[in-house]
Formats: sequence, C-alpha cells, structure tokens
Amino acid sequence: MIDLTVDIGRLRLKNPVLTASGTCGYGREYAHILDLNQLGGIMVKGTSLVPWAGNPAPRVVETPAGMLNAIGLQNPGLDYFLHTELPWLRQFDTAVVVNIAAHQIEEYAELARRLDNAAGVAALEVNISCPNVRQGGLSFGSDPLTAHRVTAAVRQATSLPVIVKLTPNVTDIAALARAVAEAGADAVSLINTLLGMVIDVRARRPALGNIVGGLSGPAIRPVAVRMVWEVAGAVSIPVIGMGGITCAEDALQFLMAGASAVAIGTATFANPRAPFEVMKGMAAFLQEEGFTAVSDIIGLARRGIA
Amino acid sequence: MIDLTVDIGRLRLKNPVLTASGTCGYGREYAHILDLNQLGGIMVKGTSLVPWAGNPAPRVVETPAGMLNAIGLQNPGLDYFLHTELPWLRQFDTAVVVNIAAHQIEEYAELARRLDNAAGVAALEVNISCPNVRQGGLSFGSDPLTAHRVTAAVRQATSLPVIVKLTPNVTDIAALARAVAEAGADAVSLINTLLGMVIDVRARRPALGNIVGGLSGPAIRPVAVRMVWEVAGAVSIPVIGMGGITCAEDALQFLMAGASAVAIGTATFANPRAPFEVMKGMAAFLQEEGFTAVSDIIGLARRGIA
Amino acid sequence: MTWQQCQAVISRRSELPHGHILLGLKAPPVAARARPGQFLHVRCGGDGWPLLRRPFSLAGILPAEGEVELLVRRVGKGTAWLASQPVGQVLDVLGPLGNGFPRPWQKQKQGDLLGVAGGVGVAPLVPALLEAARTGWDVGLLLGAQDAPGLLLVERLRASGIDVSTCTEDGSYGRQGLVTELLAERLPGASLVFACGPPGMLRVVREMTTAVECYFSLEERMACGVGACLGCACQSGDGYHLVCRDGPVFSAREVQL
Amino acid sequence: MTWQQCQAVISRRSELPHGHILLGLKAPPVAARARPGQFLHVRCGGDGWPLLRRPFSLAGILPAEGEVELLVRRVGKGTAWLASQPVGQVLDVLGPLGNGFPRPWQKQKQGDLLGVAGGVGVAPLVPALLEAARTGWDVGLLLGAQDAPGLLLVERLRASGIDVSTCTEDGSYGRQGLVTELLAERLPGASLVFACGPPGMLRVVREMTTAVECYFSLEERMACGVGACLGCACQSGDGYHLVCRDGPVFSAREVQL
Ligand SMILES: Cc1cc2nc3c(=O)[nH]c(=O)nc-3n(C[C@H](O)[C@H](O)[C@H](O)COP(=O)(O)OP(=O)(O)OC[C@H]3O[C@@H](n4cnc5c(N)ncnc54)[C@H](O)[C@@H]3O)c2cc1C
Ligand SMILES: Cc1cc2nc3c(=O)[nH]c(=O)nc-3n(C[C@H](O)[C@H](O)[C@H](O)COP(=O)(O)OP(=O)(O)OC[C@H]3O[C@@H](n4cnc5c(N)ncnc54)[C@H](O)[C@@H]3O)c2cc1C
Ligand SMILES: Cc1cc2nc3c(=O)[nH]c(=O)nc-3n(C[C@H](O)[C@H](O)[C@H](O)COP(=O)(O)O)c2cc1C
Ligand SMILES: Cc1cc2nc3c(=O)[nH]c(=O)nc-3n(C[C@H](O)[C@H](O)[C@H](O)COP(=O)(O)O)c2cc1C
Ligand code: FES
Ligand code: FES
Repeated sequence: MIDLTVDIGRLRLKNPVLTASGTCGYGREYAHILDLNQLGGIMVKGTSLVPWAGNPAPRVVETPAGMLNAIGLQNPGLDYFLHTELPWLRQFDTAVVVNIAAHQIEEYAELARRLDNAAGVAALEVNISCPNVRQGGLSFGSDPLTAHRVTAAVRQATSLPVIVKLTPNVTDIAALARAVAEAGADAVSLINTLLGMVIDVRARRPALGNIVGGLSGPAIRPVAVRMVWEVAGAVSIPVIGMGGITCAEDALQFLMAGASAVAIGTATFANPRAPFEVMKGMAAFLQEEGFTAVSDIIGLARRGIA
Repeated sequence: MIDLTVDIGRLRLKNPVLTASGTCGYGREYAHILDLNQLGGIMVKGTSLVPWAGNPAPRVVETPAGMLNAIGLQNPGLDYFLHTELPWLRQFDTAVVVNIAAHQIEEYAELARRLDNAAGVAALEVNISCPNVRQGGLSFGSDPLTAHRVTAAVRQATSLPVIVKLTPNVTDIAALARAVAEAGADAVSLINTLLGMVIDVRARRPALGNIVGGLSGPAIRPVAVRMVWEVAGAVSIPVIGMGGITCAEDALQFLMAGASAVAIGTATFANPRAPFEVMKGMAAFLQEEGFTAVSDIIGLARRGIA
Repeated sequence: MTWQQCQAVISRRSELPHGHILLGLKAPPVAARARPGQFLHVRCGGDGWPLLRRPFSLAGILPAEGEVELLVRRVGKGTAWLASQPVGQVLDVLGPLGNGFPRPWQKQKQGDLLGVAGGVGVAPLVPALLEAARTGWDVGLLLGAQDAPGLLLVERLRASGIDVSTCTEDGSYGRQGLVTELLAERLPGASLVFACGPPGMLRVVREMTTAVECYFSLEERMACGVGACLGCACQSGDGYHLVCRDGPVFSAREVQL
Repeated sequence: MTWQQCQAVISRRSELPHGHILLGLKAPPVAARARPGQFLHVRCGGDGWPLLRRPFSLAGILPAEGEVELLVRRVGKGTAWLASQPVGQVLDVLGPLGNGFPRPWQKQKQGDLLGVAGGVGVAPLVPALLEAARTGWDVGLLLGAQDAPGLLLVERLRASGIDVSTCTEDGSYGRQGLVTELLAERLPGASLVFACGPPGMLRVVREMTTAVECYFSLEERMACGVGACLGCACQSGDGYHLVCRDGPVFSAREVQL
C-alpha cells in the first residue's frame, strides 16, 4: 500500500488529487460518476457574497489543446452555497475547499468570516485573479502589495487554512507567492488561467462575448509546471499545482516540480473520471517505481538543481 | 488582384507574412522549398556581437499543440552574418530583418551601429527577452524602464527601422509597448515565447538541458492574439503579430486584432511551406470576402469595441 | 435518472447529401432512457484531440434495438472525425443529456404538432415528431434548406405519416423561399410548435407564434455538457440559463436569441 | 542534392515482434538519392497533431523499386499512429536528411565492416551493411536485444551474406549478455565499426574502438530536422554539432555522449 496522504499546512488530504475550482461546480453534476469520497478534495466554484450573473455568451471556445472560458464567475452567492450546496457536500468524506471571489478587499474578508464557522469547510481558496474595482479592474493578483493585503484581510477573518490562488499573468509569480506567504497564507495554488482571446475571422469579431477569456487545458501545462517550479523554490509553504493535467504522468510533473497536491480542471470536461484516474495512476506509478509514499516524490526533480 | 502590401513604419513589405526569428535560420535551409521572394520578409536567427554556443541538449521537447525550446541563442556572431549570410540573402527580393541579441545595452547599440550601413538589411528586430547580465539575468523586456533604455540606445545607433520584440512573460505588455514606442521604436513584434518547462517523470528531472525553455506553437496562439489586441490598442506604431500561426485563418486573427503583419515560426517545422501557404490563403480569403487590400482588415475586429 | 458515460458502438452509417451522415449507435443505457430533444456529448478523435466533446441531438431513439441515431453535419475537425468512423468503432459518449421537449401527447389524446426546421436542425425534432405521431397526434413538419439535397430525412418522416412541407432557397425542390413563409400558412392549425434552426429563423418563428405554445431547441458552445462549467449560457429574462442542463429545449418566450 | 518534401505511399507493412513494424514506402525521389545512415522526417497524425514530425532512419533503400523502408518502434503517440496506418496511406515526409555513413567500400575493394546495434538501433545500419556486403566487403553484425523476439531483421541480413552474431539479455537466443561482450571478441578482425544504440552501449563501444575507425548514428530530439532550429545539438569537443544536419552519423571521437 502506497501512502497517498499529503499535508497542505494544517490540512491533511487523503490523497493529493483535487478538482479545480469552476470545473466541477459544487460537485453535484459529476457525483454519480466520480466518487468524491475517493478524492483528496473538491475546490468548489468561485463563490461571492451575493449572486453574480456572469458574462454574455459565447462563454467558451476551444483552442489548440486548450479552451478559453469567460464565465464571469457566475455563481449563486454565499447564502445559497451555505444553505443548499454545503449541507449536500457534507455527506462526502473529502476536503471541501471553498473558492472565494470578490471585487473588494472587504468582501473577501466578509466571505472568510462567514465561512469560518461553517461546518464542512476544510479550507478557503482565495481567487485573487478577480478584477479589483477600486483599481480600475486590474486583478488583485497582479501586484504583490494588493495580493498581500487581500491575503492579510482573509487571514485575519478566519481560522481556516487559507490557500491563495495565483494568476499566471504576471512578470514574477515567485514575488507574488512570497507576498502572500508573508501575509499569512497557509498554501498557494497555481495556476489560474492565462488571459487569451480568439477572433472569429468570418464573423470579424472576438469569439467570446467577453472578448477575452482564460486559457486552460493541456496547452498551458508547460507554463504551469514552470511556475510551480519557481514558486516552490521561492516559498516554504505548500503549493497546489494545476493547469492542463489530464493523466497521472502530467500530475507527477507538478509533484516532482515541488507541488504537494494537484487539481484537475478542464480535463474533467472530456473525461469525467479524470480526477479518479489521475489518483489511481499516480498510485500505480509510485508502486512501479518503488516508492512507498507520495510525499517522497514532492520536489524530486529539483534534487541537485534548486 | 488583392493589394497585399503593408507598411511597418518606413518599411514597406510586399505582403504581411514573414518568417519568425530562430525558426528559419538565415533562410538557407528552406530556400530550395520555400521561395523567399514570395514572402514579405525573413526575420533571421537572433544574432549577437560574438558567436554564442547555446545550451546543452536536449534543447527541444514537444508539448500539447506546442514545443519548448532552449536553444540559448546559439549563433555564429555578427561578423559571420555580415560576411557569409547577408551577401547570400541579398539575392532575394524580400525584407531581411535582423534579429539582434545581447546581454548588455552597449552590445545592442554596437550591433545596431554595425548593421546600420550593411547593404541588404531592411530593419532590425531587437530581441529584448534576453537575460540582462547586469540585472542578474532578468530579461531586458520584463521592465519598461530597461526596455526603454535598450530601445533608445538602438534608436540612436541606427537609421534603420527598429522593431522591438516583446516578451509575453509580463504583467502588462501594453506598458512595455508604450515604453519602447516612446523610446523611438518604429514598430513592435510579439509575442516571443512563454516560459515553460516539462519534467520527464521517468528520469525524474527536467526534460530540457536548460531546465526551462520557451513555449511556442498553436498552444500559445490565444495568448498571442490577446496581447496583440492589447498592444495595438495601446500604441500607434505598427504591430507585427506572431505566436502559433499555422494557416491563413490563424494569421487573419492577428491582423483583425490590429497587427499590420505576421510572422510564422514553429509551424514551419511541421510544414516548410507554411509561410507561403499562409500568404496565399490570406489572399484567397480577402478575395472571397470582397476586400481589395489587406490593409482593410487590420484591426477589423476592433470596430465598435476598442 | 441521470446521464451515463458509456461506450457506444457505431452499428450503421449512411452518407447523406452535402456531407451529412446518419450514424446508428448501439448504446442500450442511453436508448433506454432518452427522451426526444435530448443530446449526446461525444468524444471525437483519439488521445485527447480535439480536447472537448461535441454535442449532437438524438435524431433517433430506438429503445427496443438499444440504439440511438445521430445526424451529423461536417463543419470542422470533430465532426469530420466522427463522420469518417467506420461501423464497429467504439465511441465514448455522455448521455442522454438535457431536458428534452415537453410531451403533452402523453396526456392529451389529440393535438396538432408542427415542427419547423432549417437544415440539420431537423435532427432533434425527428424523435419528437415520430413519438407524437405514434400516439395519434396530427404532426406536420416544415423543413427548409439551401437546396433539394439539403432536405434531410424527408422520406423517413413521410413514411411515418408526418405531413412534410418543404422549401428551398434556390427553389430546386418544394416551394422557393424560407421556411417561415410556409409557417405563416400552416400555423393556424397548430396547437404546439417545435423549432430548431439558425437564430435568425428562430427569431421570426417566435414573432409568429405569440398565440401558440412554442419550443426551441438551442445550440451554444459547450465544454462539460452537464451543467458543471456554466459555459453554455443563454440569456433569458432573469439572468442566464444553461443550454446543456436547463435546455437545449426552451419555451420560445423564456430565452433571448 | 538536397532534401525534398514529398508524399510517400505505404506500399507494404509487416508487424514484427514487440510492437515493431516494418513499413515499405513508395517515394521515388527519396529512394533515388538516399544514402545509408540518412533519415526521413515524417508527419505523424493528421491536422496538426502531433505538432512536430518524427525522425526515422532509412532501414532499407531500394532505388530500383523507388522504395525505402522504415523500422518503427511504438513508443508514443506519433509512432503509434504511424504503425497503425494501412497500406495505401499517404505520408508527408521530408528527406532524405542527414549525412549518412562514410562509404569507403566505394573506393577500397576490401575491408571488414562490423555493425554493432541494440534493438531498433539496427535500422540505420541495415542499408550500410547490405551495400558494403554487395561490394564484396566482409560484413558482420553484432546485435543485442532484451530477448529473442527483439532481434529484428536477423534473417534478412543473414540471407544477404552478413555474418550476424546475436545476444540477448535474458539468454533466450544467441549468447546471454550484452552486445559489447561480443564486440570484445569480434573487434580484432574489423577495419571499420558502425554502431547504433543507447548511449550507454555507445560509450562502451567508443572505449573499445580506440584503435579502429568507428562511427555512431545518434538520436536527439528534433523539431525542424533540417538544420534551421538548432534544436538537436550534441556536444562535441568544439561546441555543438547538429544531429540532423552534421549527423546523425558522427565519428565516435568527435562527439560526447
Ligand atoms: C445541443 C446541441 C445539439 C446539436 N446537435 C447537432 C446535431 O444533431 N447535428 C449536428 O451536425 N450538429 C449538432 N450540433 C452542433 C455540433 O455540436 C457542432 O457542429 C460541432 O460541435 C462542431 O464540431 P467540429 O469540431 O466539427 O467543429 P469546430 O472545428 O469546433 O468548429 C467548426 C465550426 O463550427 C462552429 N461550432 C463549433 N461548435 C459549435 C457548437 N457547439 N454549436 C454551434 N456551432 C459550433 C464553429 O464556430 C466553427 O465555425 C449541436 C450542438 C448543440 C449545442
Ligand atoms: C535520427 C533519428 C533516427 C531515428 N530512427 C528511428 C528508427 O529507425 N526507428 C524508430 O523506431 N525510431 C527511430 N528514432 C526515434 C523516433 O524518432 C522516436 O521514437 C519518435 O520520434 C517518438 O515519437 P512518439 O510520438 O511515438 O513518442 P513521444 O510520445 O514523443 O515520446 C515517447 C517517448 O519517446 C521518447 N522520444 C521522443 N522523441 C524522441 C527522439 N527524437 N529520440 C529519442 N527518443 C525520443 C520520449 O522521451 C518519450 O519517452 C530516431 C530518432 C532520430 C533522432
Ligand atoms: C470553465 C472554467 C471555470 C473556472 N472557474 C474558476 C473559478 O470560479 N475560480 C477559480 O479560482 N478558478 C476557476 N477556473 C480555473 C481553474 O480552476 C484552473 O485554475 C485552470 O482552469 C487551470 O487548470 P486546468 O488546465 O486543469 O483547467 C476555471 C476554469 C475553467 C476552465
Ligand atoms: C526554435 C526556436 C528558436 C527561436 N529563436 C529566436 C531568436 O533567436 N530570437 C527571437 O527573437 N525569437 C526566437 N524565437 C521565437 C519566435 O521567433 C517566435 O516569437 C515564437 O516562437 C512564437 O511564434 P510561433 O509560435 O509561430 O513559433 C524562437 C522560437 C523557436 C521555436
Ligand atoms: S456546457 Fe458546461 S454548463 Fe453547459
Ligand atoms: S532538428 Fe532543427 S536543427 Fe536539427
């Protein structure tokens, strides 16, 4: 038996495979086909204080080995989550990580406060890729100072483990990671989507209703692995890696780069059992290669390098 | 007949399709199969003052819809270029754009000075993604101030059109574009490669000898189109777009986003005639859709938006 | 009750005009529970390429045979791949997905159902029209296409007692003109209208059917197909609906086109 | 003189043990000018996937038939695709590429050529050994593999008068052990050695052949295959060589492994 448990700060996961925020809803859609009890955790859809309507259609478009989405963080709001989704999620023996989204620092703090005592919440994931209304729509995550402030505000408002989710659309993601680590984050998760766009040349306009969207899927995996590598070398808090993982081998790249856990996003759309298969394949790899615990391979590719 | 000519500042191209730097060498390898006379221009391999040896193997690895390269700007140096490659290139009726690479600002200026009077050079493309040795290896292109300085130094040293090639690994590429435009660039080209890495999980180490490499190919196209869109909205100098173009439709996305010309890179490896086919396909599209000049579609998708 | 991920084997295939293809799929779990108007989300291609599944309406539901049918129009790489697969090929499908059409014929003995379709838009209507006709409803279909070969499945529907009127834009078969011109004439007799086709056509249908119950089968770009990604939004009076979960069938009045 | 981009039609295919496959390709422009040791850069898959071409040594050169042969080992998606293509399939290939082996037999009447190969590494040696044997040279091949089925093309080479000695790591055929052990015995008679196989094997061969001319056919990850991208570097005493343009054949002494 391989020991698959990993620790994300104070949070122990039964295995290092989670579902990525926004790609598995609140778990319901796939629950009959993907046993959530088998997963390390589920990172739920980004949730805001009040319901958000989201962006106009089209919201998704396929790209080579990837997709763009511009959902616009449509979600039913915190109250709905607390009263309808969270009670349902409690039936599962898996870590429920609540991804929180906001347009102002005080909203992040308020979300954290209200989730603090909610039974069944294992940790918060703070999506700092959201546009900051006070800074003209610039993402909170694109500036270390702002990222620090958001993290500190959330940190103060909750005793739950705080995972800060970093955006890849920055010059120096390691600096961002250091800033949020200093502000008290228990872990970082990365990467969120890369900003991209597609133009429909027959229609002569952007293919997405929102013009730009977030690129995810296998196409971005090399960027994600590189950023996990950089961040794992820059901070001592645990890293949750994601971006284009489709199979165990992909996930192992992130672990060997220094991630303590991984999340599966876009791949689930094509293969609803992908998170489960990644977990199984990871165990099989470890067995084959003679490891006894998944923790033995975290950062393995860094040996003798960084 | 469709009018395919485009103007990149003072530089008139017979059509908007060039080969991207580093993917077509100095033109020799493909010249017998890809008629360089048919192209708007050739952007030659990044060239430095003295020969550069490049990085250890492996230097390339395939990724989903893309590839990583870590060539390390291996090149035979300026003298060799001037004495051996440039005279050969002069036989072609196409714009020869010399991509210059350096580790210090003075080297960029020196390259520009020495190329200023070289017959057959149509323009310079300044690769500011190179690591700046004085700033601990940070790329010249990751900071607007440094980018401004490099551009100004090159601008002073030459009367040739100066195209500054921007790196996508930044938070705000529009700010970079503004900085180099202010410093006197005649045009910008983008995008250079996205930093990425792959880990060989069986070998338990990075797949590239250099650990990280540059991601190119269709995978990055949505990022490239988005950045061209942003930059074309931020500066009034012309933009040359590139990143993952494989066919006319891909190229048209860049033109409609606001680019005045495009360059074909990675696609040439799979299809050596790709630049030619893009040019032909572009003309066919324009004909079909009732345009008379390629300049009519530059920025077309921005109408009513930005 | 809910959808399955299952393996569907291509049991037959026939080439139809203009690059359309009709596929028979052996997929008993899907065939057993599918309702007219639902769709399948099909993995097209192998080894992760193309990345996303492609949605196709059920153009035939044959529970006794354990089969369903898809009518596929080749428009890009996914459909080109699907259309070129041989009999015996195993497909990875999710389904049945979506809500399906209302089926008043299950309660009401009599009624007049009128289908309105453009081109391949006939696909989701077929099982609904056939089912209504079997229960004794009067069923008509107004089908429009570019030209005569584009009028798909007409013989099959006529053979099942459905009154099909056709029109073509080039006048090569049936009346020359748009299907909505036919609708102006035929609408008075109808108690229920189902329509599928390009947005422009649906807009006209909506304007014409203010006095009669009317449902549309809509299309939108999809990622998950199951309501998890919120990618397939369509605007309604109060916020967004999801085409994959709340649709693809919507009351003509509840959605904006 | 230089390479072409051309269409090569699969004229025959045979499955060999352990998932290897031998493909005959009708490609007259390639067959007419190819030299032993050169390779083809093959587009594997359709519609841009996988992105890059895959290099394969010419395992047979038949100018009279206008054909060349590839010996393909399935290791990933590109080779899996290639190995599954039917006879008649058209492939997009660039070639012939690379330098090829030196051919002293064109000038010297007599000589002793010894090939040393591990597994699929036999591929580039085949045409060289056959050509040398045809001109009257004494030609031997030392072939190593994991087990008996892994000893590819042995019968074909023996039929052409080549003295093949084999060894297997599991002892299931020929001697048990590594091919370099055979080399220790057979080296004294040889005037020229050609080798292809894993780097570990080549390193040992190099150490053993200090007194005799020895050439390696190397592999490196390639993008362009034609010298344009500088991607396939291999270290030599003075900087980097390109495997696709300066190689794939190198003097054992000029490259670092
Ligand atoms: C609920 C639903 C039911 C459908 N039923 C059928 C059906 O029964 N028969 C049928 O032939 N098609 C049907 N479609 C459309 C079908 O899904 C698309 O044609 C298919 O996904 C295109 O895939 P591709 O890879 O061939 O095209 P791509 O290469 O992805 O794109 C080619 C062209 O098709 C357009 N396109 C891509 N995806 C969609 C989409 N989801 N909807 C509309 N246009 C799209 C693109 O804009 C592009 O112009 C249905 C779509 C939906 C949402
Ligand atoms: C000059 C040259 C001649 C060759 N001749 C032959 C031949 O005659 N027969 C044959 O079967 N193979 C030959 N190869 C190797 C062949 O090119 C690779 O096996 C093939 O490219 C793998 O493609 P894939 O898509 O199946 O594997 P991928 O899915 O790309 O990778 C699968 C595995 O193969 C490894 N691999 C990928 N590319 C290469 C490469 N270029 N070299 C070595 N390992 C690689 C990867 O690291 C990975 O472990 C040759 C390679 C070179 C450079
Ligand atoms: C449709 C979609 C919706 C997403 N919604 C969210 C979200 O609400 N909050 C968030 O932090 N990330 C969101 N993401 C980003 C993913 O969680 C993940 O970081 C990213 O997609 C990269 O992983 P992948 O390539 O495996 O999908 C979303 C991604 C997709 C594709
Ligand atoms: C093998 C390789 C070598 C490259 N060398 C250079 C270079 O020397 N100078 C430069 O400015 N860009 C270089 N590039 C970047 C390309 O010019 C181009 O900006 C990038 O690859 C994106 O375009 P593509 O996706 O079409 O390849 C190189 C790219 C590749 C793949
Ligand atoms: S396609 Fe994902 S919610 Fe409809
Ligand atoms: S593969 Fe491009 S130079 Fe050798």
